[in-house]
Amino acid sequence: MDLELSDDQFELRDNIRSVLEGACPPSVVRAVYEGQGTSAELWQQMVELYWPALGVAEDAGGLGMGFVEVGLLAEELGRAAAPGPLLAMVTQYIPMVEAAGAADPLAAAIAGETIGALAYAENGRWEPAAVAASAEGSGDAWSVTGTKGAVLGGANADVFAVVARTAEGLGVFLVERSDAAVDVPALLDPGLELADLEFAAAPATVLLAPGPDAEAVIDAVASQASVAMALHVIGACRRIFEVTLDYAKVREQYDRVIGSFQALKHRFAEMYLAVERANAVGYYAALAIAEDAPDRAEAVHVAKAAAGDCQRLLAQDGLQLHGGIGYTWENDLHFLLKRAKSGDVLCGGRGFHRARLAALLGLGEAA
Amino acid sequence: MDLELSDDQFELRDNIRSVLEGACPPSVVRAVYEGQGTSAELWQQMVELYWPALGVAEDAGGLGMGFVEVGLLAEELGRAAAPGPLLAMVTQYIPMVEAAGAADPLAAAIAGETIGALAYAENGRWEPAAVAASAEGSGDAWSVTGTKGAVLGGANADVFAVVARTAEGLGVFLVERSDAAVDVPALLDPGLELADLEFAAAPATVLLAPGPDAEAVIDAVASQASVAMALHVIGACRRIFEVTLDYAKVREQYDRVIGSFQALKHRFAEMYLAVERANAVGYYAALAIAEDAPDRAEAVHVAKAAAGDCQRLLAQDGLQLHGGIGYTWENDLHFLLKRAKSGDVLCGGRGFHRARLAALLGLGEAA
Amino acid sequence: MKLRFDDSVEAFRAEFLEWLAVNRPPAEAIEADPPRSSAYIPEWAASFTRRMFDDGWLVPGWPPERGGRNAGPIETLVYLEELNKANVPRTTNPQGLGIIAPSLLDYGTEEQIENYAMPLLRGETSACLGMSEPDAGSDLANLKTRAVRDGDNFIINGQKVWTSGANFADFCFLFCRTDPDAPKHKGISIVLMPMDTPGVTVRPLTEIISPEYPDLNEVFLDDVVLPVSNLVGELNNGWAMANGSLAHERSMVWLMGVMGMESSMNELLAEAPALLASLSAAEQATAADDIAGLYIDTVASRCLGYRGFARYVKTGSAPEQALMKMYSTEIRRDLLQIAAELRGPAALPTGLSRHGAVGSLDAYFTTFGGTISAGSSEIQRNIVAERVLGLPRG
Amino acid sequence: MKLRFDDSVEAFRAEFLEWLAVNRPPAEAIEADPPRSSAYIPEWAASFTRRMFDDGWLVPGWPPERGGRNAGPIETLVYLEELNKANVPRTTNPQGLGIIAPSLLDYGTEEQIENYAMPLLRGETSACLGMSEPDAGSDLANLKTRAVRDGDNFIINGQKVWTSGANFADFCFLFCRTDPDAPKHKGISIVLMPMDTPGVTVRPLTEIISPEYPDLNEVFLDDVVLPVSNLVGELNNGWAMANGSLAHERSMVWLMGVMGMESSMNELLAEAPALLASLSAAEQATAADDIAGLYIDTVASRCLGYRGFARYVKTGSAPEQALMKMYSTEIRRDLLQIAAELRGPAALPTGLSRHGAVGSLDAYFTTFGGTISAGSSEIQRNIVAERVLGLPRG
Repeated sequence: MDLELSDDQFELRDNIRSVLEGACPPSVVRAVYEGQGTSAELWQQMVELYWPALGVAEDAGGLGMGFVEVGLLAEELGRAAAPGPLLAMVTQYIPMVEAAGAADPLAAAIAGETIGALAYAENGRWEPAAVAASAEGSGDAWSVTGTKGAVLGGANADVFAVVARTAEGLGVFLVERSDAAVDVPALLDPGLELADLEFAAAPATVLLAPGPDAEAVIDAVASQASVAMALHVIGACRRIFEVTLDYAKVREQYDRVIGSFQALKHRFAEMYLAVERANAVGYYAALAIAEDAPDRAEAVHVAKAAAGDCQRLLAQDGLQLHGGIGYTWENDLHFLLKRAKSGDVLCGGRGFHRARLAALLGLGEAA
Repeated sequence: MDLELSDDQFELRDNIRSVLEGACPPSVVRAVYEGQGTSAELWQQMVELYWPALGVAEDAGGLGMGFVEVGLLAEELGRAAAPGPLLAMVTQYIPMVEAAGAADPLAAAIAGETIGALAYAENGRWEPAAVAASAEGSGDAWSVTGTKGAVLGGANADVFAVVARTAEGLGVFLVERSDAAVDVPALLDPGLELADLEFAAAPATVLLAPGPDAEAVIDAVASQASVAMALHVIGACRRIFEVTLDYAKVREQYDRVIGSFQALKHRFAEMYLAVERANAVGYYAALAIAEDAPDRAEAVHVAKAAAGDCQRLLAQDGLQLHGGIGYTWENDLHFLLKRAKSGDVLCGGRGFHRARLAALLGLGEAA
Repeated sequence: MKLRFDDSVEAFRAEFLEWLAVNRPPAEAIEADPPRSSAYIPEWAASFTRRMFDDGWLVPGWPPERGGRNAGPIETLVYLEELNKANVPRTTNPQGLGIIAPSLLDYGTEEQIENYAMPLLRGETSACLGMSEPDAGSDLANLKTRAVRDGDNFIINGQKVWTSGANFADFCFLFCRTDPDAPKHKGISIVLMPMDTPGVTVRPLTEIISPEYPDLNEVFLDDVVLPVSNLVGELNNGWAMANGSLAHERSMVWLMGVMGMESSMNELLAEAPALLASLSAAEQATAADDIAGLYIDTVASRCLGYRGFARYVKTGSAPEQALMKMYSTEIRRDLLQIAAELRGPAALPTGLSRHGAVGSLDAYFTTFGGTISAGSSEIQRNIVAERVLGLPRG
Repeated sequence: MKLRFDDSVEAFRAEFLEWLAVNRPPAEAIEADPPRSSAYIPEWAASFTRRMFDDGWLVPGWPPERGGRNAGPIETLVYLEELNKANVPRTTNPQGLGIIAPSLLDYGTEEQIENYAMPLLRGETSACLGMSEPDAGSDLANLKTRAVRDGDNFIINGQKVWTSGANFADFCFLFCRTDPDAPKHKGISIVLMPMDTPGVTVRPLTEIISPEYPDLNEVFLDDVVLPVSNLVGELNNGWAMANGSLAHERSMVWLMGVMGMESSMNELLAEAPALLASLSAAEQATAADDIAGLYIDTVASRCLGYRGFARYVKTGSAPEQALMKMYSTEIRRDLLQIAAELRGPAALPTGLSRHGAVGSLDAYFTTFGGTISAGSSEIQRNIVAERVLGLPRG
């Protein structure tokens, strides 16, 4: 068992990081926050780098990397607090389309011709039981009715992969944006491009035919998305940690750098632990998915719950130890704070995943 | 609203403390721990001071003090980690006997002629629903069957006031020690004198006739006992705080007193807060009982739960900051640590009272 | 210990409630133009302040000749409680009413009182407090803004930061160094500075939430000329006055923290059933447990505050301000963290209001104003450890 | 990253398991005379140590001429894992096997190896480590025990404390000051001291739990005479050797913490259904949530450990020992706190066994041996902050 990244994986990570440092510095994030720019150019650059296809099988036109590598991309996007659809595409929509074996939508997504979003959660719940949206029809003629909330990347999506209930069980249906009512609220972190959707007998095509097989795929994709979101949150948290540590090494109070105060040192040790802890279980979950380990289900919940612990501490102490300067709009810290806290409530929050974990451990209600 | 002790109350507290410093120094506690002595002499001294009668109405032969004053006694007994039956008598058995209006048992208890203990909890649960022990009979001829666990003061009790179930509801019955099977396990804190009891159709007399009125009395006495136990725990915790603070002011490491290290200073601030927090809500609950405030039920659970938080932190950091010396048998610290942690699991633990509080706040299952 | 107040206190409460019922600003007026900056005076606030002052209710603890009614501390507590319960802000310029006006009455000249303090008390003007500086942070002794005597004037140069309300205030209660050679604590003076004085530049620092409503500011002072008659109290006595100024109403500061927590808790309890409804049974139970924990903190902060207040009434000293500051701001932060997690993705929209509903992440972030400003939690812990517990410095 | 070990590692595992199945001490023998002091050697342990050594399984990572089989770090990891899974203690004298014997092989004379190290490796003797002193605590530089040269002897005076196993050990690996004038870190030497040397007095320090099984001791040294030939390595080179000694097997220390936590977690999970059964539904859910949190920590400590170990294998340095020490000991303490609360009054009886069942308060208290000794959690946090994160001292 080797839980350290391989040399290739380190190289990939460094490569992604260096691209994002160039293409997505805080000024790009700020432009999106202040309505002075969009994520479109960044998205175009990523498409050119084939990042949407990172985890797609080679014979389907992708780069054929494993889920650990997808996790690295998700983490680095969090580190940059990157705006735009890539996170949603690479960790939610594309895996669903690929799992469905839908060659044309997959090719269009990889090529950046179509931006898609996975519409799963309702009422804030990232679970099959919460799906009340329904689909009716047969063959190529379906219609979807219902609502979906906080759809990642939904604001700029052209098409939605909608998880909906039928008499045969859950299935996934493609609905064009023009057939949905799309509400884009003003967001704490506009870069996430969340949307609330309403479908009133919206025309739809089948992506994943309803039934037990579809439910297994939905579960697998949702699990991957949860782990990717965990790593995304952790990426933001690690960057919070780094900038706060750097700040503590130069900011003086009472004629000393504040990082020399022992009480703060011990808090940095705690923050470091929280980041390393979440990181270690986050990549363990990614590996467990990649290698289909027997404790894969537990590992998914452990990862997202630990990311929740991590963002609690890092958002809190990162902001607190910056003092007033971290509280200002003009400092870049808040992009990371908001990304970390927003990511926690997406794909099921800390409490949701802990409860699921407890159930898997035989300690309570069935999942 | 005045949440500070009155001058009379401060005087009473100082008086109790000074008596206990003389009559119950750590050497007396140690003798009980090491089997070199008993609590009998201390108990006798307390009887002579009329402490068992502190909270009993004057016309029933008591000192007629209020429940806040009973709380002060409970706290000081915790501070001294005092061994013996007084805590059980003054906060459990005597209030039950007095509430029942049983003049003779009350007089015998006050006079120290009879040591009694309240046998309520079963299976670790301090609640009516857990009472499976049953009573059968009528008039003066009853018999009790069942088991009671961790009965405070039960080890040296002459008589047990047993809460038992009848067809009419719960009632309280007196059973002589000789009619019960009394098991006294080796205890972490032998001074608590806990016993496990078994009754096999044990002859009994009625103390509180079964029915709704009895259940209200049982609830009221159990609430008082919980608050008294909270204050008892807090007393032990405050003493842990004081001796740890004193130690930090003299113990040197790396050529500095350890109390000058900022990380420890901040932890002392946390410990201080935990003690003051628990103390403030503990006495608020005592006052709410004494004056029958509308939020009395919530206040009881708040108090015991906050005492639980307090002992968690104080036992942990009190021991940790003492380092190795606190880990030795010959240091007196462990009497306090063990009293604080033992008291938490008696009269309902931290989790029990938080769940009850949540229910009272309308957040879950009915209590 | 007792739960109830004396009859005389209850009579005072009744009198105030009667007055308040007649004179309170309409809730719709408050909602239409809510308090935002620390020195912005909406119309309803100006007229309410004036009515309060005229009827002796703005500063009830002061003597009648200063506009009060000699209310004791317990009466003042009851007065503040009732304003909070009624959801009526006592002032929209807390520094002006709470610190600057009383300091001027204590240390100012008759003319300063007439021209600066009285307009504040009549709701006609607002003021800001010029203390923090970029390199001094929480450390007033490191103050660098210089005031140099030049004939009958001071020439002032320097920079202030985190100045609440400077973007709306009419004048600033400005701390500056008047003797650079004196030891750090000495040589600081206070000068009254109209904000429209040439050389004063205010740059709002937008906050991480609601950038459209800035309250904190940088204030740049570039050869600002002020007459020596604007000096408050004695030259080089600013440190002592600062402690005096900050001590004004210090015995009641805890109440703001306690009331803020209680409001948030009540809001959370009111919303909890709806929020819990979408959760699984197990999640409901753990959320209920979290809320119960916060309820304990709410009760505890209230009890600690009232107990400390009783000590203050009895002995004149309330040593627990540092503990209360740190505790009440941190539990409010914790409450809003848990509430936001409970709300899930619905916590993510922004801009609903300046502080957001309980459970929005907006509201969570604004709580750091409490834990960072006015002496961060870290500084409060130092104070508790050193001044209350007697642990050695260093 | 990969989940599975190479085939060669699995072959090594299989070979060891086969050997272990034949040679393991009977569980009944262990139960009848369990490991208690750090230097008490029950009969089953002596013979098992001897069999392990003779067959090359006691120190598999050492070269064959020293009794090993040149196992690599990954193989050694697997070996330790399997011993733990089989519930077989590798040694009942961990300081002797883990620190003292390898130090002697590194620094000792042939005679010292023959007379001191080899008997340890054959399970014939046990040894203790004489480092801590009353005023030095965790601070070896403050060591005060003096060894004065007198002809061919050292005359030693001083006091040691927290000496694990001194009450059963045959000899002590004694740190003493041989040059009082040198800077604090210099002038320290190591001497081999048979515990029956005249002038050595051992006073067991009973612990707060199970006073009948003391492990920690005070060791008083009163004009103890030892031949100069008992000096280990060079004179005044003790500090460097200490770092060498303590570094032995440092790359595997984390595994003990992780395995301890996993054992406790498994025990708790096995008992949880019964413990939860008596609780209300809401209490069950919050207890389950607590346990889930501890499970996360269990997994995390394992992942962190294995990740750090992979780094060590790759780069030879494992910087996260301080983090792992602090983390694994504290989560184990937290687990036993929560387990005890879950058990309720049933946590109160004492003396069931040396460490008690998971959920006894006995077991909770013994966890502080982990958070206090071998560098307290506070010291580990300093190390993480300064050495790993590069924050300045002071």
